Amino acid sequence: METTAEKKYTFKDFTSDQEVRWCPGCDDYAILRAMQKALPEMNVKKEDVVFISGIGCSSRFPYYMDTYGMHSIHGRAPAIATGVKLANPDLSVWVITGDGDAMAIGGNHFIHVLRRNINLNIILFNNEIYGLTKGQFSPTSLVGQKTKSSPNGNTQPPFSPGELALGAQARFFARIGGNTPKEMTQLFIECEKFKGTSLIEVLQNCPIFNDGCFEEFTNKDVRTDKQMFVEHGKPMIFGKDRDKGVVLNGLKLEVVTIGEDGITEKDILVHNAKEQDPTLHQMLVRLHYPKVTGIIRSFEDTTLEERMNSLTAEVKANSSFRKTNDLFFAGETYEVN
Amino acid sequence: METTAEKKYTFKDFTSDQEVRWCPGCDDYAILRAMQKALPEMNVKKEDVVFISGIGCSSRFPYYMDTYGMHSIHGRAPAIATGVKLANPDLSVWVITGDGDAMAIGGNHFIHVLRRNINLNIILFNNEIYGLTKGQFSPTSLVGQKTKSSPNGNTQPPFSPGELALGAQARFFARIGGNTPKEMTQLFIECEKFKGTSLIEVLQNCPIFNDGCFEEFTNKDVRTDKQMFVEHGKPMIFGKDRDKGVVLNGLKLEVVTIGEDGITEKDILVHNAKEQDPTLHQMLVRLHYPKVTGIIRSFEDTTLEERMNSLTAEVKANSSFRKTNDLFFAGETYEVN
Amino acid sequence: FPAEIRAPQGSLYGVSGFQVHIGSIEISTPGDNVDLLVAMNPAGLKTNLHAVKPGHTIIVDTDAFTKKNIEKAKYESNPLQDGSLENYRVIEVAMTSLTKEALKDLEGLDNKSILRSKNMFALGMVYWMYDRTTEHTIEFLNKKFKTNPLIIEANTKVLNSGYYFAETLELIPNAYTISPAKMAAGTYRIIMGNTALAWGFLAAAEKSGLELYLGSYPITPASDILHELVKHKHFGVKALQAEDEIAGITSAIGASFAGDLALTTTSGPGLALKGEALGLAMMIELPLVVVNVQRGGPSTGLPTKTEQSDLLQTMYGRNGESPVIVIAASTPANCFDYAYEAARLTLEHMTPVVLLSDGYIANGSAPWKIKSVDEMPEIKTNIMREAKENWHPYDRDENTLARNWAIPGTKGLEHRIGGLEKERVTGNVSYDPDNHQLMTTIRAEKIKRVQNYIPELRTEFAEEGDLLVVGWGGTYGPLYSAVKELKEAGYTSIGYAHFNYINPLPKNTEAILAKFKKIIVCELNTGQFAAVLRMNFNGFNFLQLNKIQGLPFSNGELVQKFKELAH
Amino acid sequence: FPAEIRAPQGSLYGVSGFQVHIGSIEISTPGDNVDLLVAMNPAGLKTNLHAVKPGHTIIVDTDAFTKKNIEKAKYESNPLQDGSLENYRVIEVAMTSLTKEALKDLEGLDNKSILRSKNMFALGMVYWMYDRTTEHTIEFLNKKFKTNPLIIEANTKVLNSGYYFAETLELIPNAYTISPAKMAAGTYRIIMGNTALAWGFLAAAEKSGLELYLGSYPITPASDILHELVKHKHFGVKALQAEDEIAGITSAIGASFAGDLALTTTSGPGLALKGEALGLAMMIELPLVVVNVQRGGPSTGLPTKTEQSDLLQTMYGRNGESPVIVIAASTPANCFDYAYEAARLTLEHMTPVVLLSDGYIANGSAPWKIKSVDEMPEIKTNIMREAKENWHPYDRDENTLARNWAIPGTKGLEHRIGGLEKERVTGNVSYDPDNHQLMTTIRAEKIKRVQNYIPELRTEFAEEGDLLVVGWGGTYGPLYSAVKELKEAGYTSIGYAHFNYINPLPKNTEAILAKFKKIIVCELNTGQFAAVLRMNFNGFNFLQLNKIQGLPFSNGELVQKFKELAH
Ligand SMILES: Cc1ncc(C[n+]2csc(CCOP(=O)(O)OP(=O)(O)O)c2C)c(N)n1
Ligand SMILES: Cc1ncc(C[n+]2csc(CCOP(=O)(O)OP(=O)(O)O)c2C)c(N)n1
Ligand code: SF4
Ligand code: SF4
Ligand SMILES: [Mg+2]
Ligand SMILES: [Mg+2]
Repeated sequence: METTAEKKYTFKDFTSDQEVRWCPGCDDYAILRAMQKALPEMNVKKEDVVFISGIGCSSRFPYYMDTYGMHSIHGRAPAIATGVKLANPDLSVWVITGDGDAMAIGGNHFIHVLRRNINLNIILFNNEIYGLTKGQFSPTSLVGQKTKSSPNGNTQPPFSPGELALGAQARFFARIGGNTPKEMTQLFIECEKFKGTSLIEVLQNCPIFNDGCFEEFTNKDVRTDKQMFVEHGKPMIFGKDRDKGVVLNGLKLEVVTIGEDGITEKDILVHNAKEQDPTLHQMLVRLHYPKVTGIIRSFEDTTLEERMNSLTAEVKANSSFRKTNDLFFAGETYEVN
Repeated sequence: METTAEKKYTFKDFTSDQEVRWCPGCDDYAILRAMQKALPEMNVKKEDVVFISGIGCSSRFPYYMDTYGMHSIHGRAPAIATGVKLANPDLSVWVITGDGDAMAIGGNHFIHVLRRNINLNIILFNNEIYGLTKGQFSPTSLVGQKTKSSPNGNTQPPFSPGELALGAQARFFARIGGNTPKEMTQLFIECEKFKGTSLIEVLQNCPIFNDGCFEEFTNKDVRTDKQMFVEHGKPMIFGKDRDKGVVLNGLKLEVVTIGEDGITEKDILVHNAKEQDPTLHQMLVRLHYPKVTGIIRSFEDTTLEERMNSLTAEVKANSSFRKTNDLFFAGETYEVN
Repeated sequence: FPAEIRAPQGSLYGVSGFQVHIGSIEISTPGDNVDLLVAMNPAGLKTNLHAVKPGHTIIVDTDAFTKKNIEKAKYESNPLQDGSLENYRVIEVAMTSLTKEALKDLEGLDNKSILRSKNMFALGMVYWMYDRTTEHTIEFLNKKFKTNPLIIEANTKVLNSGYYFAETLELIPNAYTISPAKMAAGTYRIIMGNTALAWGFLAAAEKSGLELYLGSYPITPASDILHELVKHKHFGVKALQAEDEIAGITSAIGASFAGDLALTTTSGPGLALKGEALGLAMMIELPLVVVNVQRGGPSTGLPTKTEQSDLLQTMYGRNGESPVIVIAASTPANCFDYAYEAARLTLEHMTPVVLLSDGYIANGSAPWKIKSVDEMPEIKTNIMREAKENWHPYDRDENTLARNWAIPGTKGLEHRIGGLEKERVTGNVSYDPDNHQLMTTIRAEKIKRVQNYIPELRTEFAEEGDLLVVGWGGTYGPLYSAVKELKEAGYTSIGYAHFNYINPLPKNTEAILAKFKKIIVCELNTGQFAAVLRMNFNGFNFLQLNKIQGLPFSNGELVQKFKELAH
Repeated sequence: FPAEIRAPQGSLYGVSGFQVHIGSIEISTPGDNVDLLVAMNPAGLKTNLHAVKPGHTIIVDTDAFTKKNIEKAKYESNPLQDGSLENYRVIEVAMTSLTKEALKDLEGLDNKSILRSKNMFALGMVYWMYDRTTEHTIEFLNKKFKTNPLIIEANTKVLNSGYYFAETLELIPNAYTISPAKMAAGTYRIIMGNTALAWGFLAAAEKSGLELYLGSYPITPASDILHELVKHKHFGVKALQAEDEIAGITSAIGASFAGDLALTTTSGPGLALKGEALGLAMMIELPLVVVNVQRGGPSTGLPTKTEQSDLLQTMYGRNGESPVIVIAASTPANCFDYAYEAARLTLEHMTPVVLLSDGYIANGSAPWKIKSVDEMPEIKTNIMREAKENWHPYDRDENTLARNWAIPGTKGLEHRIGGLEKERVTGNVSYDPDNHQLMTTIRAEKIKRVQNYIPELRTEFAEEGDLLVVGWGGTYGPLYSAVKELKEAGYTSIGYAHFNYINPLPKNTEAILAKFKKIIVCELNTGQFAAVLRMNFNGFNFLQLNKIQGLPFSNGELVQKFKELAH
């Protein structure tokens, strides 16, 4: 199956006949549309695209995509997607998951798919809440957050999806705000291009149960000042006037102002997303100001299916077994008459 | 229940009547003995000590300790231990687990117990193999490793227990060789002292299915040259002649020789295990030469039970409900006669 | 559909703003008390509240509850916050903003029509909750506004938004049921099944002098039990929202080992995940209550609908021979009693108990004759307070066969337990064949002996006769009413036996079955309890009435079926 | 104990170095062929191999297989590596070093006695594998060496080390069984149950033209299936050793969705964890085979022992109404046939199949009349190769009711499936009550119709008569022999019916049951299949013969019981 698309698609080709059922105002709409716009820009055939989701508001996503899809069970999408990809490596496989789906019940599959580095894409809808079940705290909810299941405030310190992912050997990690669809579309295209498991954390607002949780740095008015969109090989500069930058001081990242006390653009750290050592990537993931978006890590490595396929090829080459009969009748057999 | 021990114990007090059943030559014997020697040095009463294990060779550990213990089911020990500790925070709770038990089937509970930072201790017996089930590769086995389930070599890149743990927000991580019982005993004592979830990775040799997997740096002859035992506040010096040291170069750790090209002890990095920022700790975990042992990270933070208990106290103080009747008859009730 | 929806004709009675005649549903009980009120503003709430019985649902547009409006309606304080609605099920929705949001891409709509269309949002929600499609209304809109396509589009869009909103949030209609039997004198309050269930455990903890531990992972329709228990830290309740169902139950097992009254709550798919751990609890013979609020299955199934299809999973969803005690609540109010009973049985018999509820009674509300803990039966735990001469962890009570409960922190009782087969008495690991046979027998016998500590089965309406109606769990209300109605209509030889105890079955079960010519087993599945009866009792012909539509039995279908069989 | 252990008296026949008379066990079949050989060195292997039948176990001390020794024994090449032992089950143990290690803390022992005591290590292993305690031997040692306490301590220590070593590694004895019926002419090989099972799937994949996918997590006694399949990459087998049982089955579901013949293998506790996912596979109606090699339960139970106690878990261990096809292999050799059959049924009927095996047949070996794939039945998949006019994902075959299988990569068949209830035909999410009822019925009917595609039940030894012996799964060998023995002894009215198809049961089951006065259901549990029969067939009195000791039936207990009942 060669993977060059025969014809160009438009987002309509990826829009299913099902009416979208999220709450009015939910960021999920923007993510859906970004995906429908990104797919035509990728070098994939519609029939080769598969969306696998778990359970949650976010996980209803596949119903709205006119591709192959499975709305599976809670937390298991990464494992199911692994089977899909191993069965047919030519497919473009996407995992759609939420903060609870991926990091609560699905935590084990989440870390293992990243470890194995199979070539598929994971979109993590992080709204720091369980939406579908009407608003309990999730593994990314903040300490003190008041929810249905924490009326006096949450007592469980959160995961940082990026830190957990890198700790699990993730080769590709990107982060994006749910209200910046253009950048999101671009990132979706990038993560399809990346060979290996790519994870995108979308900071998704849930207006019903956790409204404004990312406001502080996603709000239109402050966004450019509070977010830094990093790109490989580019200096880490941000701010409305592009005059803020990040420099390294010992083992800490510091924000400086270009032009002030002798700082010039040359002093600013240049992003290297592609190096194997994740030290810088982990520091960027942890940074609070500015909040780092864009592709933080993208280290190309051998994929699981490549390793498996080359072993299989090697074994086939060295084995005389072609049909099962070759095996069944080989070695010690005897006759009864 | 005050926790000062009434009398001093000897290791015999912690030795059960069950005969130890591991294979002759297994490192597990040394770990068991180290624990039996460490407990008398801790400020705990025997009846307050609880060992919870999953399933695996290592998980038979509790049978040999004359304390309270549960040999539970595969992978669930961290969750069970969480319940034990929340039910009675005065207990000294220990999780005994293997690389498969903790990071394969138990991966989700493993990362969540670390995230929550409940005050218990986890001893991870890492032999990079499934011992009990007769030698399949585990999530810490190396790529290419030939095992019962990977006759042509393992294709799944491994986790690094330390990296995974720190990615999951671990506050305490230590590493030790299975053949250095004295240091191990000391670490066990330290991790009981630490308030929060403490994780010790023991590099445990399995002579039957993965003999010599850590030889390269645990072998008696090379140990001092290949391992660096770090201590908080002390310079990172190692080597038979204590003349090797680690310095920081940009975002990389480098090994230097004290006395050569002008390097003096003052140039050597001083270990800070207690800082919140894990950047240095992650670098140390990743270092191959020297292999870092000792307490790599030990950042004191509020524990889950502290957060829960203070909330409970606060609620109790502000509530008029003492008995359930106060609740049942409160608010809108009416009479039927 | 739900019992409380009647008469396909009529108007959406008493719901403010719905004077549009849509000839669809009337949400009311006979006597025209409103079962569901949509309050678009404080005034609407004030004028219509009188018509709504406590225990019923009120949907409010929170956007409209501004200080100004509240004062205009002459409320002293905000009724949404001052607790004056605590006896109703209040669903707060920012309807105005949601409606605006839904219409934001529609050009040329004036604000007035936008606001007017918000009624459609409410209507959409109501339709989803009561299993009605939006079709007819859309047709109706097309007719009514045919001259104004924009309005049609707007209203349709908003109607669907409301419908989908309710679906996405898995909103569940709540059934208000008054037990058809006459009520004993006493102090009552309106209570929802899940709340009553949570309170039953609070009472059991207080009575047994233990602390209550809950390990749970949210899942519809069981989550409200978690939501309720986290509110009661003042009683020392420890609740851990766990990372998954397995951690929910295993952390509860740990808490039980350490001496708490341990509980885990879930629904069908969650119970499937707890099977292995439940087997461990059964093997190590520790007290543990597992609550399964059943929903429509299989797989994710119909999360918001009711069903009784987890019975056999509850009985057998574990590896090996691993019997546990199984009981089922049958009304919103007695969820309290059976929660308490589950705690009593697990503590006294030292083996796990699974308590079955279902979406219908869990979300239903009813009057509850308040029980003080003093009136509740004693709970005798098997705790070993101190060491004694040659004590063993698997020493048993000779009557119940319950093993003793030695709790960490108790000096001299240090011991190890685990999931491998254990040697009788000592509890050490044992591979001995005869010991395995013996232990298997003991674990089964332990459950059987529970028969001596539970009430016998009762029949209502007739002691013997032509037809025995058999039910279990949450179908009590409809079944009782149907048989009662028939008795009053002169069908005097129809008896009714309802099972709350499933494993073990009451001692006198076979005797009662034998008193009737025909037996019909009614359940919301394809015949699981009938199967259990067939396994246990030979030579009976168990007829079945099964329904698997995510809905409770309707009076009509029951009465008709029973009539047929009664001759 | 295992059938192949006889005569409590005697010496450890043929096992090199065991001339010490320990009056304990003789591991041999009648005719004095050795069932287990311990070869302490190449010479010992050479001289004793003749006495060991293929398929039996050989324990070798790998330390003694040095180049020198191998030459001394006049072997051309190392018999452990040149494949000449491939028809035996070889357990390689570095016995010399383990013995030394075990004695390293014992002072004053000369090397000679250390080496001599290594026999005790082997003996300890053998004892554990055959359920014998070490007591008698220790007594014996105490007597024999009473003058030499050091030797006593050394030997005891080593004996126990060997015993514990076998326990820690969960070593499993292997039973060699020749089917008591006379063998048809043809080409045979000795095969172990788990290997035969793995090969059955290889054959099914080749026949159906699909690639074989295995998602599995190791667990005793199922791991060997994984170990076997990873060896066959030359057939394109894809095996993922998953992070846990849930990932094992869910990755298989993904592979099935993408068009592979998907398989997951486990044992009891693992099956408990797969329940929720199995429900999903059943709901989305994809082909999937789940293999459960049963072991002693409950919980961790007796991992190395055999049992049949997962039957009801297999039938009901999922939420909601979720029937699946259940079949069971009955001999090491026919593990091949039922693996193939499981694949055929799941592919042709588009619903999951659970194949039951057990520790006894899985680790047992027997002669297998080699089957070429050409002789195996056709497998017709339901794959949609290309798009067609108004196609729907839930269009069904009118005979089997199997839905069609549209595979990602096929143009024009893009569709979504999931765990929520789905609308008939379209497969869209549906909350419609009647649709739920209908889909529940269809899913059940689909299973029922499998009856039309499986063989009828056969009775052996008698078509009708006084007593019908009923068995299922792995108990075939002992049951067959017992009834055969009785027939030859003149008990001509005892029939034998063995079930390999459990759900659905063969069409003619009731007819056959009706032909006998008494029916006795024999199983290694407390009566689970008897319960299934009671659920299905009214008015029969099913007697039970149950054993739950982790061991197969012994001929003696069966013959005696059947005799009693035959009059
Ligand atoms: C086995 C199982 N357990 C629990 C649930 C209930 N449940 C469904 S979605 C969900 C969490 C959803 O949160 P998240 O993954 O963050 O998705 P969101 O709704 O926020 O997009 C839960 C607890 C379930 N459906 N299945
Ligand atoms: C639910 C379940 N799945 C699988 C198993 C089989 N099993 C027991 S221990 C084990 C892995 C042991 O490896 P590890 O945790 O590294 O411990 P080790 O034996 O190496 O000390 C496995 C797969 C089991 N007992 N239970
Ligand atoms: S609940 Fe929140 S996340 Fe779910 S659809 Fe509504 S707004 Fe979106
Ligand atoms: S198998 Fe390995 S880990 Fe297990 S007891 Fe033996 S040596 Fe130790
Ligand atoms: Mg979420
Ligand atoms: Mg291991």
